[in-house]
Amino acid sequence: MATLSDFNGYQPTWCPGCGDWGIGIALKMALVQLNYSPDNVVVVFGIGCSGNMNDFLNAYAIHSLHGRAIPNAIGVKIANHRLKTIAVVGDGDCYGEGTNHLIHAIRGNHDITVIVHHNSVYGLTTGQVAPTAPKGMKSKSTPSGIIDQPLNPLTLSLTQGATFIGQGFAGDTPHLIELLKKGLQHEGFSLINILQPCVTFNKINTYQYYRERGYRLPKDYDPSNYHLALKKSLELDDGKYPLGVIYQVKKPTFTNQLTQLKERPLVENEERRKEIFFQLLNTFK
Amino acid sequence: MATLSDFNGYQPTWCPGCGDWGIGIALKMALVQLNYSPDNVVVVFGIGCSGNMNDFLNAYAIHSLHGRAIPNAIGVKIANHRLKTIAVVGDGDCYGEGTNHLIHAIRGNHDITVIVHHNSVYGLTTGQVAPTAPKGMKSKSTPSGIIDQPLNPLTLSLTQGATFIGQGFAGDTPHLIELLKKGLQHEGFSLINILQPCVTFNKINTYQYYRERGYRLPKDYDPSNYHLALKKSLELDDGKYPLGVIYQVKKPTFTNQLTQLKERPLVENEERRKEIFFQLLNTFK
Amino acid sequence: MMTFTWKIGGEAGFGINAAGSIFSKFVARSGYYAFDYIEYPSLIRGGHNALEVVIADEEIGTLREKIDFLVCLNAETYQKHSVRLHEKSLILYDQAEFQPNGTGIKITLPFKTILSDLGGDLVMKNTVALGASVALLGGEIKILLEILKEQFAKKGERVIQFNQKFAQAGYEYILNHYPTLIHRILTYKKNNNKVVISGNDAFSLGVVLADCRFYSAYPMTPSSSVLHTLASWQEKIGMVVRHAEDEISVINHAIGSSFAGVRSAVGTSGGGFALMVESVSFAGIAEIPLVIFLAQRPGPATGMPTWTEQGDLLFAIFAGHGEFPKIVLAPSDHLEMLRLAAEAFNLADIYQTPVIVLSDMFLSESHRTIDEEKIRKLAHQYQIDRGKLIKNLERTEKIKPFLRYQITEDGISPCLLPGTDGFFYQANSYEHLEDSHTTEEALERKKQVEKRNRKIQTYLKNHFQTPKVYGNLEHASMVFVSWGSNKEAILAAIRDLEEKNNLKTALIHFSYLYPLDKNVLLSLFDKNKQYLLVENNSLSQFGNLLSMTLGIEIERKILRYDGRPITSYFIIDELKKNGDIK
Amino acid sequence: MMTFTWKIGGEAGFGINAAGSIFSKFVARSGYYAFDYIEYPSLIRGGHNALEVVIADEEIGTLREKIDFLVCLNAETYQKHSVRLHEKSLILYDQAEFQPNGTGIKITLPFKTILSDLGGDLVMKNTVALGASVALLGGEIKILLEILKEQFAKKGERVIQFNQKFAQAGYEYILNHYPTLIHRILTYKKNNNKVVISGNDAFSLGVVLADCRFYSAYPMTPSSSVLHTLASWQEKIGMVVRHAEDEISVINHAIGSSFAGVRSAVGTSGGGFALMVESVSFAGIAEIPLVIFLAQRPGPATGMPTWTEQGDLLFAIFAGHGEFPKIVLAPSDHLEMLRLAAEAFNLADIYQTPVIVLSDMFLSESHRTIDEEKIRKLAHQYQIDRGKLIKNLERTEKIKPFLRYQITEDGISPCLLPGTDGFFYQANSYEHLEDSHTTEEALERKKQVEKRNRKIQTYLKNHFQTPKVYGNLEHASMVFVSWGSNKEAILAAIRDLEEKNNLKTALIHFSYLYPLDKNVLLSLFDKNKQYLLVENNSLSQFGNLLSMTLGIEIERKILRYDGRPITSYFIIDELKKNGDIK
Ligand SMILES: Cc1ncc(C[n+]2csc(CCOP(=O)(O)OP(=O)(O)O)c2C)c(N)n1
Ligand SMILES: Cc1ncc(C[n+]2csc(CCOP(=O)(O)OP(=O)(O)O)c2C)c(N)n1
Ligand code: SF4
Ligand code: SF4
Ligand SMILES: [Mg+2]
Ligand SMILES: [Mg+2]
Repeated sequence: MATLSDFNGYQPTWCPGCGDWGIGIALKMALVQLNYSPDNVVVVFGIGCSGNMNDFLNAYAIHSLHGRAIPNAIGVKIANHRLKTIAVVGDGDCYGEGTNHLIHAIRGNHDITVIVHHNSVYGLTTGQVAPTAPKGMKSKSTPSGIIDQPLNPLTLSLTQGATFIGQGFAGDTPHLIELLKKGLQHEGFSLINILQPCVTFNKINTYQYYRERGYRLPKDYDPSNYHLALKKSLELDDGKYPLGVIYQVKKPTFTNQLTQLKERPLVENEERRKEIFFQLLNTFK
Repeated sequence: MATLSDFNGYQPTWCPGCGDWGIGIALKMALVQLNYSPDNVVVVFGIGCSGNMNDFLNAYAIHSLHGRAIPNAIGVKIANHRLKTIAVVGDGDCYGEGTNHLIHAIRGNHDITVIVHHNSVYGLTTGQVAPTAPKGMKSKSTPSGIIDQPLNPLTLSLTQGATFIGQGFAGDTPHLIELLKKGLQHEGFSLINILQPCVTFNKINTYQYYRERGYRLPKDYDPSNYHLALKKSLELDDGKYPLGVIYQVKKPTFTNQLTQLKERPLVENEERRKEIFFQLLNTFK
Repeated sequence: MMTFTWKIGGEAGFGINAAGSIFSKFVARSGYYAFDYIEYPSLIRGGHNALEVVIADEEIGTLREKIDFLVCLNAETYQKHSVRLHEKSLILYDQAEFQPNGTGIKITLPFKTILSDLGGDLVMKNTVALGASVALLGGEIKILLEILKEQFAKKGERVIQFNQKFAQAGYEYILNHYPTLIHRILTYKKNNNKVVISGNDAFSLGVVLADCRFYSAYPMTPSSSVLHTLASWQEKIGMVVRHAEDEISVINHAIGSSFAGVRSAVGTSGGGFALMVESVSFAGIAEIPLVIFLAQRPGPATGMPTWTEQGDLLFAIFAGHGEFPKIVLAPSDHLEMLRLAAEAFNLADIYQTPVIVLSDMFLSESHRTIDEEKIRKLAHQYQIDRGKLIKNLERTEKIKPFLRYQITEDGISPCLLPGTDGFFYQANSYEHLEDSHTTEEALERKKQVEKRNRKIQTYLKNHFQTPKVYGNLEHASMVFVSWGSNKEAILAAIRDLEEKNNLKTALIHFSYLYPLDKNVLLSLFDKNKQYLLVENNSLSQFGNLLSMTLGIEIERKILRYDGRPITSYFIIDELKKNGDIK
Repeated sequence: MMTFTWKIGGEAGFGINAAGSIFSKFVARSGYYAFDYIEYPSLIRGGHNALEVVIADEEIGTLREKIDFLVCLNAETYQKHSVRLHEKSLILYDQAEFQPNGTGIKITLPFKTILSDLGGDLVMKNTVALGASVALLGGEIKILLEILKEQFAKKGERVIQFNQKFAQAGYEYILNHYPTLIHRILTYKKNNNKVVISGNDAFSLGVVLADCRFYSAYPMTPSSSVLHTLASWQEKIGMVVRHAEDEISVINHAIGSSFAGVRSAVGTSGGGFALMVESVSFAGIAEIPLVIFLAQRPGPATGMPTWTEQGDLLFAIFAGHGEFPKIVLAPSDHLEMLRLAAEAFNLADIYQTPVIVLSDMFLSESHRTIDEEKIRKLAHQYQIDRGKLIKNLERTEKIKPFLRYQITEDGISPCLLPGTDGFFYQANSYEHLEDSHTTEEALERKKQVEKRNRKIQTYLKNHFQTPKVYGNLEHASMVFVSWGSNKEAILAAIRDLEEKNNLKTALIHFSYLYPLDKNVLLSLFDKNKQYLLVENNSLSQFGNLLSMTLGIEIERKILRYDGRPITSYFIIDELKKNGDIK
């Protein structure tokens, strides 16, 4: 049984008050409470302030390239589907550079949990707008305000078939821990979009902003109701932020549909190599 | 006034009976009927059987890389927003290699028309599955049937803010010509998803298949009704294919929101270069 | 050596490729050796497809100048290829379609009528032509019928018989109408075990031999058939084959699965490889083993998808930002493709870095008959070497970081299998300390750069293979220098030059292209010989690599960059043009 | 030449960068020259930031070994940089935080108490330190207050006065407590017009001078400030600046706008450039003008984002699959960056191909004081040359194809502005005929390859610039050979070696890196001299390029690859280690 300190790497270098602190702690707590330990979980980090968690959380890990954490995570899962596999990414990372990989990972229902730091800016490159930035938001790369309207990650993932969509708030860690645990326990693709105030560069989407507009989904909310989930996801477009498991449905995971992996993980497949080689060679006669 | 023959390039090399023939003719007819001619329209072609229209349709054109037609088209429009700019792409091209560019082009409401040959296969590379292939479809790269479920281009573009979404059928060219004209006349981003049977490699989505499941939207259909459009778009997931303008709403185009382009296209901007240069140099004193 | 070139041409979509591979198999099962090469446009229908099969009584891996038997399924085939006919060449055609006007023995066969009589459609012309060819070359029809049975096995008995019927019809038509023209080219010889494989098949077999269990790719000519072949084998051999959404996803799938301990490879062509290079650099600093199959085609950009060129060499060698070691191999023929494909996985594991296996359309899509024994021997010799991969390690009570990037003398650090109890570490795309945490410290950075670079010396010492020398360097007046798939064409030119022009030449042929060991190679080039660079590109990229590494410049160059492969007769024409020979 | 190094250090997020640029401006407006360089971690908060400003009475572009005045906003600054202090160095610190234990003149200033007394928070320490520095160096406080006014103009009067108050407080504290330590370093001299610009600012000004009207980029250190600067100017200068969703979209935006006739550029670093290389090949075959600003940082992969290296040279030179011409420039200093940025747009238009302008973090983010007159002269000389771009052409009655890829003697075809009445053509990523339709024909392919390759000879004949030679090649016992941003450090080493070690050395410095003209360059290297390669990378990539092109190998190398820039004192240490000098 691992402890919190087992998971603690370097002291975080995030700005004081940044939402990343809350996400970092919540993820470690969730992992401890689910009996994971640094040696039986693989975390793939993107590049950004979010991705800098690579040095603060101990695990078998990949500190990937900007936007590429998801395909790395899929590759890990296919090679060893016994390992819990998580991607920790930024919104520029996952909804900008790597939007392609998010959508096609959803199509395959790959059994990975994607945790997105939704702060509407590129924090680490000093604050340019991210694809989730509200239209008109000013930043160093958009001094007159961004012309593009924001991408909606919830409707994007729901309509393309994600089997678990959750939204959390970095300022409400107890709720976030429970949400992360549900996502981590979900078999199949799980997206957890975490509203994360960037206190240094995003003066619009502050803790205050989210406290005024975020609300926990009611106890009786049925996350398996697609049309209700669609309604909830569309609220993001009007600046309303439902918190909790927005949608969840059970579908076979990618690796569960691979007959090759029935008995054991790919990495443990026993070798009948030469025998198979000569059989295949015969087909060229 | 250009004629059809002005637009005719090489004799097409598409397989006899391929839906591309219908799309090629319909596009030329639509351009002629809207008084365009090869010298005042820019068409950017992707790579695929679809993209091979580059040699069959005369226009100022770019035969782009696989998946990159949309950003090329945006660049053309920003440089000279007086030129009608069209992207002719395949579903592997636009919903696979280039999904990123589609989504972020939608966010900017760039005034380009994207015409997608939706044939659920990679035709030109001899028939592998495309991202729109129905789950379980067998192909050379998925002999036991594709595990991934198909992407839904209609809900994808609607939920991310496309201001014009139309769906046509290559087997119904009269209807397709009218649909293309509406898309071409739309100011802002227009997506026209054309159901295009690939007679050589796709034995599921045949003309017959689409005739049985496609239906023209009723005369009184209101394309400005978002929730109705969402309902219609979701029908794709159940193998029902509404034909016509599914959604249309008026929003300022990207180039219309650029004050720099108020008076004239970027390519015609008069040069106060040296004068401006010295003004800017002063700011470094 | 006896050689006989049979060539079949027609419109794309008329089964030229299928006919070619059936004929190649027929030649092998009749006890002979064959080499076949197809030229086809980037179209699904229309355009001209032509496939030639060189029959020989010894192993052959190159094309010959003359066509001995031209099968014309349309007039265009005759127009395009009659220039290579000689007076004794056989020309099979249908006079209802056109009348050949040049040299050669005209053999008209009423394809259309035969087909309509027996209720077959035009696309069956190739099967009739196969039957006729077997007859004209004195082959055994039952071998052809047997192959057709296997070919259409999946399509059921009715389709099998339907095809056999047309083969039989072609065969009998010749026996009845041209008994005097029967040649004794393919009279059955006891068939010692031979296989017919393409370069792509050889790579696929190498993947299996090396126990690679993850292959990801995005379709791109001429690499696609590896994806198709491995996809069809995956369940049987217990590997996973993944057609991902784009090439960046493809290589990052493989980086993830390789990190998790599974031997992994990706396949693509130049344009797809270009999308992968940021991640090649990632595998370089994170020190993750990766095999990349790069099947070249003429660029730049989309270029000429179905033709051949060696135009991506320097791009592949210097691919990826920043400095990190990589290994680039270029197999010279089908057998070496199989050997080096399997070897590449050992090198990738040993050096924990990307290994690029270069092919091109000519090697990838040509088929060669190889004695099965040679492949069995190679397979038995091959031993898997996973380098410093550790699968279990004694843990301490408290979980602790594993020194994934430990500074070592040979530059290679032990690598613990992720998931091993009691440890953790990260594969880091940032510069890092030995324990894999991120660093920006000057000394730590310097240590890691020097450690990664030491892998190059270790490779040159332990695994670099010097080029093979063919012919006698001392006596040769001219020495060809080349790499990859040009070898067989040059060896054929060497034989022809000796026989017809009494000119002694030799060949220095490279398959291990990068990094190169300067000291070992200099001695090869210090002879005051006339060296002649042969490359299938326009900028003599390997010549530039040699001058970069050895500081020597080879002035004389034979370069081809029109999308067609280097052949012995192309080389000989160039020597004639330059006055080296009459 | 008088030089005085002022260095300020503290935690990231405490305005070290802002203080540095204010101080640099102060030096320029006081009538002196400055060169500043910042070292900071890839963090927003925490970690150590340190910026040094070298003050001189002549133009200066390099760092000096000793620190004359160290401003410590925290104890870590003293620990990290005290090694470069000498006995007369001034050390400004707050004894409430730490007590410096080494050599130098300690000047304690109660930052904390001053700030709390006047109601300022800790992040204002840098403004107090600026005031104190102005006092200690005998500068005019009103110049500093004026700069602060402009700096916070957008933030309103209250913030301006707030900052001025703390500058004044620091200034007065020194006058009251350390009247005897006032130095006469920055006494006001009549300020002839000077500007303070970074390498990135110089590139941005070059973009404006060349009338480039489209710039697209994706944020990536150290290229991002060009995106920010041009974005802030776009409305004023009538250009469009586009932050696109990824680097592949960035370069394809620019290809589209350049095709439509607008001069276009993209900016990135090594990792982003790696994502662009498939499209670089596309611009190569479609012959579309494109300027690519590549600001290098230590790789591989994410590497060390905020440090400096010259590690992407060969990757950039051979970037892109297949063979096509490209031009690679590497400005040697801030003024040449402005000149070559503008020149790059002419070269891109003339040769209708990609032109890569190489920078690195050192050149991109350092600021240099330059006489405004030099820049005005350069701007007046610059003429826009759009090569063979045709804006109007007489049409015939019927619309007809324009021969976009016409075979020409110099390899460059006329290019009609798309939208021109009466014509059409396509920019084609496939191989193509002269009328731009796709082709797979052998002869047409050969003609187009040779046409594209002829551009290289035309460039070498008309626009290639030979390297600049500094010092006297004949008399020099040692000749440095280098490229890009190392120039000023080497020139400073040459001066020091002559003054202190009486050693005559010279420098051959390249800014036009690729392609290189062998014939012109060979004469430079045939002197039996001791040549010494100086590069900010570990594999001497330019050395390899020289041996590839000229077949000469430079044995002696001074290489730095720890993320820090080449400096004169690094070079001199290496010569000492090697026994060249005592
Ligand atoms: C290919 C590439 N392009 C650009 C960058 C530079 N870069 C580093 S972090 C970052 C954005 C970070 O934003 P986000 O993903 O939202 O993470 P955050 O910092 O906001 O947590 C960028 C663009 C990179 N590392 N790689
Ligand atoms: C980067 C890259 N990867 C792969 C290819 C090979 N390729 C050519 S066409 C094609 C797919 C075509 O499918 P689609 O876009 O659906 O067009 P269709 O042929 O079906 O009309 C592919 C993968 C390429 N040209 N470039
Ligand atoms: S810049 Fe923003 S996202 Fe990054 S650490 Fe600081 S507050 Fe957090
Ligand atoms: S392969 Fe399919 S999509 Fe391509 S031309 Fe033939 S029928 Fe049309
Ligand atoms: Mg972010
Ligand atoms: Mg398709």
